[in-house]
Amino acid sequence: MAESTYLEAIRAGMVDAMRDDQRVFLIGEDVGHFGGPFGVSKGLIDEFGAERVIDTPIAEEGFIGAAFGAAWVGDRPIAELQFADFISCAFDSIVTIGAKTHWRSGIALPVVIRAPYGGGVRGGPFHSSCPEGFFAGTAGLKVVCPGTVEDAYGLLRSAIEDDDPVIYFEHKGLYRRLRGEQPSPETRTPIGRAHIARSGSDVTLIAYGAMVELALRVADQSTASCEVLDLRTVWPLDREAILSSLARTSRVCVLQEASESLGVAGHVLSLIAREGFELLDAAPVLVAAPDTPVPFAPELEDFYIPSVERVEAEIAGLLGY
Amino acid sequence: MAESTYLEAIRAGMVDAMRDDQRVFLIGEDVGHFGGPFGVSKGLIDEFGAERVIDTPIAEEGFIGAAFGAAWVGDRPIAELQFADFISCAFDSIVTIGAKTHWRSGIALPVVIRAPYGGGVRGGPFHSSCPEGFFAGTAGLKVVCPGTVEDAYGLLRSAIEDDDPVIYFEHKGLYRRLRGEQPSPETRTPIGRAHIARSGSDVTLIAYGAMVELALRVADQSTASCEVLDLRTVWPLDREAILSSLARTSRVCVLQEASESLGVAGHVLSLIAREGFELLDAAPVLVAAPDTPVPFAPELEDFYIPSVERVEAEIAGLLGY
Amino acid sequence: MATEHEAIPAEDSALYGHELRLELLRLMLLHRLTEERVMALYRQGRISGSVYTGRGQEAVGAAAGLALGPDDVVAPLNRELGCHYARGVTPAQAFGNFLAKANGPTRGRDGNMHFGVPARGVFPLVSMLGDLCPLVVGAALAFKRRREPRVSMTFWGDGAMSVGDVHEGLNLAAVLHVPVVFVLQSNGYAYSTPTARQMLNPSMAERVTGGWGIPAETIDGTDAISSYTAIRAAVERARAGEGPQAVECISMRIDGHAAHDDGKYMDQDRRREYLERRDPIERLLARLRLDGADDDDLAAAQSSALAEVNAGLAEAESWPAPDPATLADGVYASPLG
Amino acid sequence: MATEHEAIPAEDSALYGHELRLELLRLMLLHRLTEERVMALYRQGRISGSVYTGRGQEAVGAAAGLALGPDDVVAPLNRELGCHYARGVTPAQAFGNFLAKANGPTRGRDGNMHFGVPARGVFPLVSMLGDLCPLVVGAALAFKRRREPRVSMTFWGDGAMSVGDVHEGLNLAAVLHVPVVFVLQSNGYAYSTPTARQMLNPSMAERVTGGWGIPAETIDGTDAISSYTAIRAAVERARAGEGPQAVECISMRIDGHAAHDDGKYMDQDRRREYLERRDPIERLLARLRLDGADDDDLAAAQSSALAEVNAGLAEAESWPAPDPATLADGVYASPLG
Ligand SMILES: Cc1ncc(C[n+]2csc(CCOP(=O)(O)OP(=O)(O)O)c2C)c(N)n1
Ligand SMILES: Cc1ncc(C[n+]2csc(CCOP(=O)(O)OP(=O)(O)O)c2C)c(N)n1
Ligand SMILES: [Mg+2]
Ligand SMILES: [Mg+2]
Repeated sequence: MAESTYLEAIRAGMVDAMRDDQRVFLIGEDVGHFGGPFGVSKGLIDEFGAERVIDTPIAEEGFIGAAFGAAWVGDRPIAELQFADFISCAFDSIVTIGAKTHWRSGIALPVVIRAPYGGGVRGGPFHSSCPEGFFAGTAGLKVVCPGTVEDAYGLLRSAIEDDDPVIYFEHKGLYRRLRGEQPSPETRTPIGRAHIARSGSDVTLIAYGAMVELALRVADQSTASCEVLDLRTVWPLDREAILSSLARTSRVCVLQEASESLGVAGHVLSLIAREGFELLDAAPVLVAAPDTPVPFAPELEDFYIPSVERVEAEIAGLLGY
Repeated sequence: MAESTYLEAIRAGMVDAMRDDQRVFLIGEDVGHFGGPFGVSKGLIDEFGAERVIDTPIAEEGFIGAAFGAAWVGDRPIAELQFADFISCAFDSIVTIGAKTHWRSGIALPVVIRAPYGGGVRGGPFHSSCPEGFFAGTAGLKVVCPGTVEDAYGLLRSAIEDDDPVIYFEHKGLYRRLRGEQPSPETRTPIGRAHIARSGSDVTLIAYGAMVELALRVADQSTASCEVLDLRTVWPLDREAILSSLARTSRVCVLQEASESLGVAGHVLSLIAREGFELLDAAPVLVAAPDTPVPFAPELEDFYIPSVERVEAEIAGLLGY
Repeated sequence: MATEHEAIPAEDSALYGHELRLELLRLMLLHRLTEERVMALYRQGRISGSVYTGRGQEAVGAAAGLALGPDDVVAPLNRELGCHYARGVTPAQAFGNFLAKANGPTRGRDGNMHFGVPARGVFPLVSMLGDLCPLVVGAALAFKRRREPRVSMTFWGDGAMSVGDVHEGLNLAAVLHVPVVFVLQSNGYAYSTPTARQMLNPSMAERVTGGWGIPAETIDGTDAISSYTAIRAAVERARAGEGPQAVECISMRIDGHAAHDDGKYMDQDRRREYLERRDPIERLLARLRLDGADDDDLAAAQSSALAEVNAGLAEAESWPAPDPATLADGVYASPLG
Repeated sequence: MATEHEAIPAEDSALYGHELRLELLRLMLLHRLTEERVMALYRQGRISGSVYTGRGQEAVGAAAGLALGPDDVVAPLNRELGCHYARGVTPAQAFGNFLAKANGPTRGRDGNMHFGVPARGVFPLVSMLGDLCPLVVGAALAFKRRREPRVSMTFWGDGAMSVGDVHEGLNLAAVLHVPVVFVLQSNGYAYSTPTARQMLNPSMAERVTGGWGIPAETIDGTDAISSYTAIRAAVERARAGEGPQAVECISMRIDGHAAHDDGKYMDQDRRREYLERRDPIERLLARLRLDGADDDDLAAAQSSALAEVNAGLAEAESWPAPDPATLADGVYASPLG
């Protein structure tokens, strides 16, 4: 069976969706012949032409607003940001029009916003951040963070078929590092459902995005039996999956690449505090980046991003309980 | 001793700061002769002139970016939004320039962003929201939500004297409803410090903004001994104050006007889960608005905003534990 | 008093048959009479929040709405109730929104002019000024790439012109060459700020052409017929593939910014001039009279508009208030399992 | 080869003494030589992230930096290293940022051209294009209201011109009439997007004047001397109270967008023309030679620039890497409790 990188799975997801549905098109900066800063859309313009692979001027609020407008009249656009960091420039359109329109008036706005995010690429404060936390918590939006090749494809296909605005955070560090079996065109990852990537009985590691890889590495090495819960959709959260894993393990460590007070760990821990309290034998712990912007220097960034060692130390603490 | 409304205290805070410090000026839309949509800056232009009470075109990202620029060269601007809801339009400048500049380069940006927020005024989805949660969690920013007349003055003076960007959320519903002793010009409310508005031993009610009033009303009526902790600064959180109150009561109810998954309750509950777990005899509870935009219809909004009854029911649950 | 109003120029009027002129009159009357009712209800405390009127600007919304074809789409702002009516939105729907009724277009979730009627191709206003500009550009982009002969339209004022989204939308429209029409409402004020304090060159038409390369015409926004002529022509140029078009309509906001604002900061001479000599409804009536329209017909037009408004209000008042139990319905179009 | 380059016109050059011309040369050489070093280090894997060069545009940053007075402030972008140098930023500081050293201007927290030196009135670039426009307008507003004879400046390209913040900043500057100078770098491309796909009318000067009413001149951005003349005049007009000014500098981005981009999508004929006949350094050298400059002097200028760059690199290399223990220092200027 053929192999695929995470990046190739995203491209295949776009290509297959565009073949299956004329309403799907890609819009963004340099997405055409250049194929985007990471080459994710390379070749699409040759197959689909400039009317379905649309280069725009530099205007994130503008082209994302335009994507909502196209969705209003029946299209299903994919809007690509060059870096997720620039989603701050389109924040208003996303939370104002994207999040509230269906609730106010019943107009569905099926737009997928693809946002290349995450650190470890020496991008510094403006090309490495994890902005998912700015949107997790906003009613009307859906936020997904694939952590596997299969979900890179499956969540993208599901997001494109979903009738709500979905922010799809694709991790730059996984683009070429992550390889797996090439997903079949039928592959869909249900939105709103977490996945047990590894089952275990001693402790639950809750992770998403690039932290899934880290959690699995920890699980492999650990003497403890670690259950790895891959959130996949970080907003809205899969309440049942989180609580039932806690019921099994009664110990939990939440992993997050984003800095401690951003990301979605706060939502997960808030849920656990309110609804998982009696399930726990120990206080839940969090492994996340510190509350600073993402630093550029390798010495700083390597310290900044959660490591296997830090997770192992927290697990030891949890079990020594 | 003279009386003052919450609104008058905010105006007095601006006037006194502008008298004390030539570097302080006000910038925003219709803040001059019109005095802003709520009349908060009424009369300021007569005393300070058009060079210190500056009307701008409609450009939130623009005039807040300009406020950062003036701060860069030594001024201490106050930027007024007409409604906090429109802070979404200035999101990029706040999180990109406001939050990261001092950490990156040592340039301090002492800007106060005044944001009239909150519901109960029949403003509907775009004139009632509580956007503090979009900024709570972002390193480099400070977020305050005065819930009393004294803090309306004291937090504003402290925010203006602070060297960091401070987002000052003033509650529209409290403007004229809340009355108290006129704060003296020396009044300062320390940023980053919560305040025990009422001490008690059975349960801690953690609140901020308009929910402080609600919490105190509940405390008055309740048969239980309620401690009311007014966060005042919602980011960064006053960890010690929260945990030491929990140590006293071992039961906690977090109140928030914002919808359940926005606001700062997630941060508070995440902290409690990780560091207050052993202090608690019962799972912490949350009283907040549901996860929808703020509805316009009185029948819907009255249901939407947390009520005394809902808090009392949660307290009963906590104590029946 | 009515006679003092400057009649619309004869030659413009002569371009059209009686029906069109009566339809413009009907839409303007519906707009004016609805808002008069709404203001009365507001003063009685029966409408919450705030109320924004289009008094003095009724010609623009009516003309723009009529200039659109049945399959076109539009995102009106809050001075353009006549545009909603031209699209087939009913007075009951408008009152239903102001009164926050369960059967209203937003089911009581939003208020005043913040509503749209999807079936009529009308997008609901969002308060954040500027947001609707890129939105309609995107709708036009969809029409163009699907080769559908459809046009999208939105409006903004001299104040919203300053918002960054307007720049991004205008530039996208120009570069992507899409069939969109921008109707610019130059009504003298943005809240309390006069146009001259909002922009250096108060001609939005010159700015749109000079800054973004989009053809723009300036017309008298109190003249329903020349407004219709210009906007209709812009719509057809856009439909014919000539790219984005703009029409700047000069008028004056007669009322304050909203019900709470007496507008005492306004230029009262100019305000009186528009109130007493340039009322768009009176100007059209004056023209119709000069063209020999029968006074009874005109009276009939007014009384039937009034009857339609009253019937709409009565219907909306009969609707129930929204049920809090339904508050969370529709947060998502595809609910999660 | 050098001789093929079109010399800068004699009359422009004649306006200034030898010192100014040599200073422009020195700044451009420092810019060029620093970036050549940086590219080499990047290829050796000793610089992380990415590298953006100003090759072919060195004249603009140097001229703009020299046109400012000692108390003026500036927010350069990433094609204007010469502007930093004109302000007194040192090669060691530049290398210190590229190499992410603890003693560098951002202490290793940010990289490449993302740095500023507060003591030199230089604000650190933020990536979000457009953000710096309102920022410098605010600095100019402060200068105006404090009646200080100071000017602020920033730069942006043909791509950033499309960002909403630029519109808001330009309009604020025009309406508030503040002493700010906008230097517009029209270098043919925004990443892979040619200027013609970024805006309908590729003349940013015409757009800025027509859209916002701000006076704007277009000049040859490969001519250091006419760039200096125009930008200096704009700075002095702004300082004299004539309000915001813009200067559009036409040049070409010779390299790809960044180190990873070979720019094969570019117009190679035009690229060759600029590379072989319009190199700003060669054009100034050609003029100096025609004006009778001594070859030894020119050679000396080049070797001393090279020596300065090498010394800066050596110093920066001697600096330590940042200590992770200090990562959270300075998140707040007023730390809590
Ligand atoms: C982004 C944003 N900022 C501020 C406001 C508050 N506001 C509502 S209407 C208005 C004035 C608009 O003026 P203009 O565009 O001329 O429209 P007009 O009211 O004259 O019809 C303002 C400032 C808003 N709705 N959105
Ligand atoms: C808001 C925003 N969107 C996208 C980018 C990614 N980006 C960085 S530079 C660039 C091209 C800029 O072109 P131009 O303004 O002409 O400057 P030049 O690179 O030609 O100097 C883009 C798209 C960004 N930095 N900021
Ligand atoms: Mg107006
Ligand atoms: Mg360029």
